[in-house]
Amino acid sequence: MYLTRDPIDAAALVSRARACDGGVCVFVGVVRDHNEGRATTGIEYEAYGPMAEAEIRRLVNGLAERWPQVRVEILHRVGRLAIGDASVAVVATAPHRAEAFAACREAIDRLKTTVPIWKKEFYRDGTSDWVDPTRMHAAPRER
Amino acid sequence: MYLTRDPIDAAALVSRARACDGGVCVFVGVVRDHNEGRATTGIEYEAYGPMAEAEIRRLVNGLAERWPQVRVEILHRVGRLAIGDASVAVVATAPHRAEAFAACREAIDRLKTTVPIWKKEFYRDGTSDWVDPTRMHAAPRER
Amino acid sequence: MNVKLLYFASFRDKAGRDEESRVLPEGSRVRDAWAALASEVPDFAAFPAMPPAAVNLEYAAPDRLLRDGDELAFLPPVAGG
Amino acid sequence: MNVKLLYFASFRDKAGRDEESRVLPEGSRVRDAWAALASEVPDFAAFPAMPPAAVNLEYAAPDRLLRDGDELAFLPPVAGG
Repeated sequence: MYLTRDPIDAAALVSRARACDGGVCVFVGVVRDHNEGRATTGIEYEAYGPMAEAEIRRLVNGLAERWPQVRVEILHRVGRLAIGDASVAVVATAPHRAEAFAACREAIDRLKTTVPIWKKEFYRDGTSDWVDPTRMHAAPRER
Repeated sequence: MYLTRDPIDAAALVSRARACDGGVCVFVGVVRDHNEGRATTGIEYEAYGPMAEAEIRRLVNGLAERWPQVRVEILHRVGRLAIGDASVAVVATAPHRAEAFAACREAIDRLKTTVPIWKKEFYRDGTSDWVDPTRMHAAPRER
Repeated sequence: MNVKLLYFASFRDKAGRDEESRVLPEGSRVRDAWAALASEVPDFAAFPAMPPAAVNLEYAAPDRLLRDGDELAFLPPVAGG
Repeated sequence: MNVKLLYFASFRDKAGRDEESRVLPEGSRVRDAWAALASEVPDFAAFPAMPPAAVNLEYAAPDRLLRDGDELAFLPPVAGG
């Protein structure tokens, strides 16, 4: 299971990873209180659950093929998140640090572009928007 | 203080870092049970303490100049370490992940090449050696 | 044949539904299903191109042949992480 | 003048001491201090080049002038991390 509705305990993930050898590279995404100049009060992640699980599994398998010595764990939160909450954690463990960094970076980069998860931002002015990193579709909508 | 004789609580460092915004990239070095084909039972880190503290401070200040939005924390353990212990933790917090990864990687790379800390490996056969990543000085010594 | 269509995030808002069963002619491809939707939902018609599609939990090309019972979803720009 | 010399790790093992106060002629540079050590410790004499040096907790070039009271250390290859 790569998706969770519960808070991500990044510290616990790091503790577990430390049990194995070499270098551990961890990335944790944290919900910010602003984005592109607008004050935010929280966000909501929605996933196409079964496909997101399958995509992350494919991503992890692809990393294992490319870096056989690296172990990658990924956990992404869905549902409503508050400022300061961890949205995602990637933990890459490897005998050497170059591989740990490379696999961790590749994991988060690919996750952000391929896994069907969507983010709605809630703004201090009471509006909300689905975030569109590609800016390909329609103008920001309000509600 | 960047050096400590006490065990590094990497999980606690991650918890603290999560309080700030954006992305957090963490690197934790873990003592391995082998190196270059030899089974190890533990290691000992020795530092030129006051200079190591000063060098890490210069390193952190250099990163802050290059990436003003990134906050970097570094903690390096000295003394005798067992297999599985964390030898070093670098925590880089930034509004965006690219900077967090870049600063974290730069910090650990520079730490390994400039900070006066030395490592003695203890081998299962009872011998020990000072590790020389440059292989510039003399043959391995035994005792 | 029958295809199960899913809508997520902004596409759900635009379509006003999150799921439907849809009858398509035999031999329909992913792009035909999109054309049918675009003819119904003005917001979709305004898109410059067909968005990424998934069939049975995997990304699928526009010319992918659909079969009875397939689960099909067009995906808004993803923003996880 | 007097300089405080520190030895670490493998250099301490080679020199058989971890610290000493050393008298050097006025005008001595870092490289002169190394030459003096190398003439005493055969292991040091065998080095192909002077190792990195630190004066008063900062890396220092071989031609750095030493002053009375300086803390000088020659540094074995570092291996932190």
